Amino acid sequence: MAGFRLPAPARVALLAVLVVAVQLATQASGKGFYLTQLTMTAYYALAVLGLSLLMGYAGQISLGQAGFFAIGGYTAAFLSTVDLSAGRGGAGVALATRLGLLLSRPDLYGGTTLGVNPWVGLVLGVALAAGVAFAVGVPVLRLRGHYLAMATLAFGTIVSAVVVGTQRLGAADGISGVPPFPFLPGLRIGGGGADRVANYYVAWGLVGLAMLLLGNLVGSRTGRALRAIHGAEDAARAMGVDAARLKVRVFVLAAAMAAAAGVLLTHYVGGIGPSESSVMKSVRYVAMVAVGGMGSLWGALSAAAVLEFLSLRGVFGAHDDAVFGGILLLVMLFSPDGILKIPARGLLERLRPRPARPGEGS
Amino acid sequence: MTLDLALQYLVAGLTYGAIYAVVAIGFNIVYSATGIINFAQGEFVMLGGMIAVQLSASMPLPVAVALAVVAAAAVGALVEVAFIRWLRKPTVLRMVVITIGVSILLREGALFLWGEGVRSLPYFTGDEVSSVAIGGARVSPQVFWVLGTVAVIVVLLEWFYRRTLLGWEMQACAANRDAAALCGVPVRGLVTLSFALAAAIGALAGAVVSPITYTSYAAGGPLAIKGFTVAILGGLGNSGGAVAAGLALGIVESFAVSVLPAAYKDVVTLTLLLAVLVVRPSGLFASGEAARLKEF
Amino acid sequence: MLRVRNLDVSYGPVAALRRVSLHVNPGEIATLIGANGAGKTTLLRSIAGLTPAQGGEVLFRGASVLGMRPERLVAQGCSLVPEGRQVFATLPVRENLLIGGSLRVRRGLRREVEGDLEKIYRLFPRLQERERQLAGTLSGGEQQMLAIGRALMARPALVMLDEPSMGLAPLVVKDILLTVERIAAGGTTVLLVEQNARSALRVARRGYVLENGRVVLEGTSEELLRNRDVQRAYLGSEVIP
Amino acid sequence: MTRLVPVLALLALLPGAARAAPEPIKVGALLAVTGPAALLGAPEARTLEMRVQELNARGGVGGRTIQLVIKDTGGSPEKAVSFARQLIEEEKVFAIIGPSTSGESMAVKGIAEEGKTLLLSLAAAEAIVNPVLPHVFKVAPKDSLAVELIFQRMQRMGVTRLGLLSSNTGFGKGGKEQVEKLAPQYGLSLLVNEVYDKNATDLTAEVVKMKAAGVQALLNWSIEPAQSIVLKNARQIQLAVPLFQSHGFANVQYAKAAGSAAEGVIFPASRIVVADQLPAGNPQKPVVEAYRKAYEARYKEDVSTFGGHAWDAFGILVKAIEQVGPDRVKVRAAIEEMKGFVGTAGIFNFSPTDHNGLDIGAFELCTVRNGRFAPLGG
Repeated sequence: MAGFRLPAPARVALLAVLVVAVQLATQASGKGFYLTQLTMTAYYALAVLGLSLLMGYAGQISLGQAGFFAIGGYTAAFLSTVDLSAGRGGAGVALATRLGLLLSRPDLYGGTTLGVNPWVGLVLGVALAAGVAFAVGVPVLRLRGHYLAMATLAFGTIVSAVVVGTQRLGAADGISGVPPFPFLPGLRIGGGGADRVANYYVAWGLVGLAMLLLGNLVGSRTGRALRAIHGAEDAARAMGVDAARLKVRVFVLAAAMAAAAGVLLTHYVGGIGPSESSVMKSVRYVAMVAVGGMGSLWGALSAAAVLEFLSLRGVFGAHDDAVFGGILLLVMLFSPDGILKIPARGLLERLRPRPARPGEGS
Repeated sequence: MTLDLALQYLVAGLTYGAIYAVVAIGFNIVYSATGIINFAQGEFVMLGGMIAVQLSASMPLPVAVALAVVAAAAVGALVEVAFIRWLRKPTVLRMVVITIGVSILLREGALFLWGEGVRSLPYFTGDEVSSVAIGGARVSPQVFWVLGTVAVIVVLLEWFYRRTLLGWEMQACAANRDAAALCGVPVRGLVTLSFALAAAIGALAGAVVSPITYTSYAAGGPLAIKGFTVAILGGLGNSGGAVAAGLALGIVESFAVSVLPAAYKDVVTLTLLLAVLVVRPSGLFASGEAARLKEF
Repeated sequence: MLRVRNLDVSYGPVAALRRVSLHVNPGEIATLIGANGAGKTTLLRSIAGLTPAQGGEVLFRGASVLGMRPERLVAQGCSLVPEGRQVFATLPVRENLLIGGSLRVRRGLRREVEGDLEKIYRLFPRLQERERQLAGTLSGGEQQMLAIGRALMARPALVMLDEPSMGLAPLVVKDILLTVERIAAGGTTVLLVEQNARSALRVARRGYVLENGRVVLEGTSEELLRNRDVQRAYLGSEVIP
Repeated sequence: MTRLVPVLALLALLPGAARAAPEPIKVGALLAVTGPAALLGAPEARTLEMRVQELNARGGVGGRTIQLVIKDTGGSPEKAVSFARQLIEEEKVFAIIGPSTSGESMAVKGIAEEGKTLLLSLAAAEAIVNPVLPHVFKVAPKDSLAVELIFQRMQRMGVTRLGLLSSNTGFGKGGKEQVEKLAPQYGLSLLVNEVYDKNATDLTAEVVKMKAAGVQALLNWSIEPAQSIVLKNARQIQLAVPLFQSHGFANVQYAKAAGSAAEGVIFPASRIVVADQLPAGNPQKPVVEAYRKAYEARYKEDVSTFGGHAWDAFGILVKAIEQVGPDRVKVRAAIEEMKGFVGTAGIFNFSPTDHNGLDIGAFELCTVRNGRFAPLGG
């Protein structure tokens, strides 16, 4: 990674080529079904990218990323499965329908249901997650180290407990029967076989977009400020970086990305369950960031793409959690900068001048 | 609410509270010696229960419990030696992630060894239905075992940290490892010892509570979360605080059931944890003086 | 007592010490002066076993101790009072001191260690007054006394002091340096590392000047005090009448 | 699955099998082998592995062996969806057994229907087959049957004030919903209705609440160890009312765990758990005894109702294939018309409007006597 540093747009272009190549290859080999899991992978990758920004660049750990994913997903699932048919005659429902907030759709059994337009769910879900992230982030991000880890863990567990404890959210069963999302004219985000290729491109298109935006962000002044926070927060503060505000912003951005991913995946899969909010899910996101290398968006993307895809295909069987735990452990023990850094690491150490470490602080 | 009923809730709360407190104490020991929060502490509680159950099939109960404690201590020491010791100046983030990884592996290992089934030790005295009257309330004799174990652990630890050189050295290690080494403190040995000790206490707790709570490969995680909460509420590193916070939380949870839907019990607890973390990270019971000397 | 030969230390690609050599004779006070960042702390940490060296040799009482773990070196009789004092903030003063003697307690000399405690209290009566107070609540000067006292509890043959005057008021500094002389008078060899060159050279018999990781000058204190370069670089305005 | 590989390899070596070796019939299974619902999924997976091995050792069905593809969903719907698509489109399985939980079943039933692949769910929720989807069946008895059987008993005992506890799992939720719905019909008022965490370690406070409310009977609905804990806690505080459990209790390990506290508890169970005590004439007796013996010999653990569901699903599928051959359309129709299939959970009588096929006779009210399950009788 050190030697050939492509500019961000070129890398995104490369990603685009890869995405198209994979699609053509699956088509040519008659293995179009891979695209289902690849599409799901893309959405999880969005959540991982947000976390990568937070952990890798701002240096703040979060064990609650799945909580934000679930906030998005559950908002979408709840709103789009509420059946308002009974209120069809009412003035409120009529007005909302005219404004395009509600949508009529056929259900599995041949009837029709009147539900909230998924766009409303997307906007509300992301806004809710961002709002919660802001409210939680402002006080919590003042904490460091273990305390921050515990606080985010507590947050994630709260979301999980609320989801499981609330009948309206389906409690342990979750919400199923979430309709496809009419995303663009003629293009629905949903699991139907006919829309599979289109969905694949939408999902990876969003990933590409996120990479462009995040790439710009990382390269900008904000990005440098973030890295300064990661290095030494006090020093960054002394340099005039408003560390607190910046951290909260990144936290909110990461949450919003996870929530958007949650909304879209929920429509794609057709439902959501409490497993999406579990602490183990958050730990998996952390694992993928760690494997890709803290502070490497492309690393995080690659790790998420590979690991999540294999997991969704059931390659790890009953050892899914064990695999993630083991990977997490190995990477953190032997190569905390991510596995992409292993070969280059020793070399880098010698080439890159590093300031002498100050003695142990008291 | 009648007095008898209130007493009954109180006793129930003490039982939960004592269990939480023991888990929290395990966190505190490792934290006190190393400044690390060992996210795998809950798994030691699980291991203690599982190993004791396994052994009790072929030997008397006290021996099985004792051996389980020793075995868990060995696992604890092994974890430290294999995953912690040789890292040079690891960041907190790295430590958090490593201990989480260890916890997942221990859990999956237990699943592999013992399957998903649920196990427990027999009641130490009496059986499943026996109970002792306290006023108008009825209490299982095992509750006394739990409370007694907690009390003994707390007293011994307090003595250890306050009165013994080894205890001071362990605290010195936590405060500043290099400075401790410069005083001739055998830092590495102490860190390993702290992991072993924490694991041993967790395992003892796991064995003693197992007749009440049962145990399975997945029992560690939920206990760990309660344990964290209590450790933070009581002030990290403060075992007396952990007991106070544990009992308080247990009693609150128990009485909360009489008024609140039980489904949201954990939401209330965790929100409290979050609030305390934000407002008073030194915990509810930490002495102000000691708290100011720490960093959060 | 202590002999360092051609010591090389680097942090990653950056060399912090280059072929540093020095020695300390038994019973004397030697000093190492140099500007901030010259490598003084690195040298002491490296001797003490806290920072690994890439090359060279460290002999303590004739035996090679390079690469030895810090606690073992303490057992051999060489103690370092680290920069910035680094007392155990959350423990009381008395416990801090006893930890300093823990090695000997482990050898079964508990009674002797408790006797030493009295000696330290005679050296620093202030510490006795504050025996039960948490170390973190002491003033800077008191913490420095505690750090020195703690090191002495191990009954070292050589004690290395890293910038004991740092951040202290001039009066307190004077106090501390007086104590250093008393320690040496009691038969303990001292290696004093200071930025405050004038005071250091006043108490020491011999001195070394460290610049950018190299020893650039060595000599008796008088020689160094008279040296023009030293005057210009380290004694600064003090020398101008 | 991996354990099957050597067996299949052995089979291939047998001269007879090798000559006949037509392509095996692929059967997919979506089971929560690990994760929070492992108490359901793990025995289900073991049962399927055992049955497939037995069947293949006997030469398979209609001359073709069965190849089992188990996917561990960990109890999460998103994985169930991913795997369901994989099994249907990629593995092109003949049928899918599972998922283990209601939430997952609801998430994948549309996919099975769209892929015209038979789905034999092992979960309890009524909504899985009501309304009916042509390709979706379920073999676990409906929660409402268990609830009604319990309520009938309560009515005879003169109970009017009921306390309900349930765990925050899909199983607990399903029971709770049916209890809430059916209680008024049986003149029962729900004085206490609490949901506790599936990892609950002590439920004293909850049972104290029952005592305070003056309930005449306590009903607990869960599959976790909590159902043993609740019994102990109730006895310890001397809550002197009849204790009822759901069919989730029908696993001897829970009765053992509760020890003497389990004595006299009343719960509905499929006959599998009292196989040895059934009268000789009972049509289910040979079936459940055979399963029980085989399973316990092989895995050294007690059978549970849930493993039985997998036994039933597999049996129904195999029987249909035997009847009409390995043709998806015909097999689906055959199952829809299947009558009198004797399974572990009861005698199945399917119809185009009933894709569950079990009636209230599926359950037998049981109790614990001297540490063993026994039909309650009377």
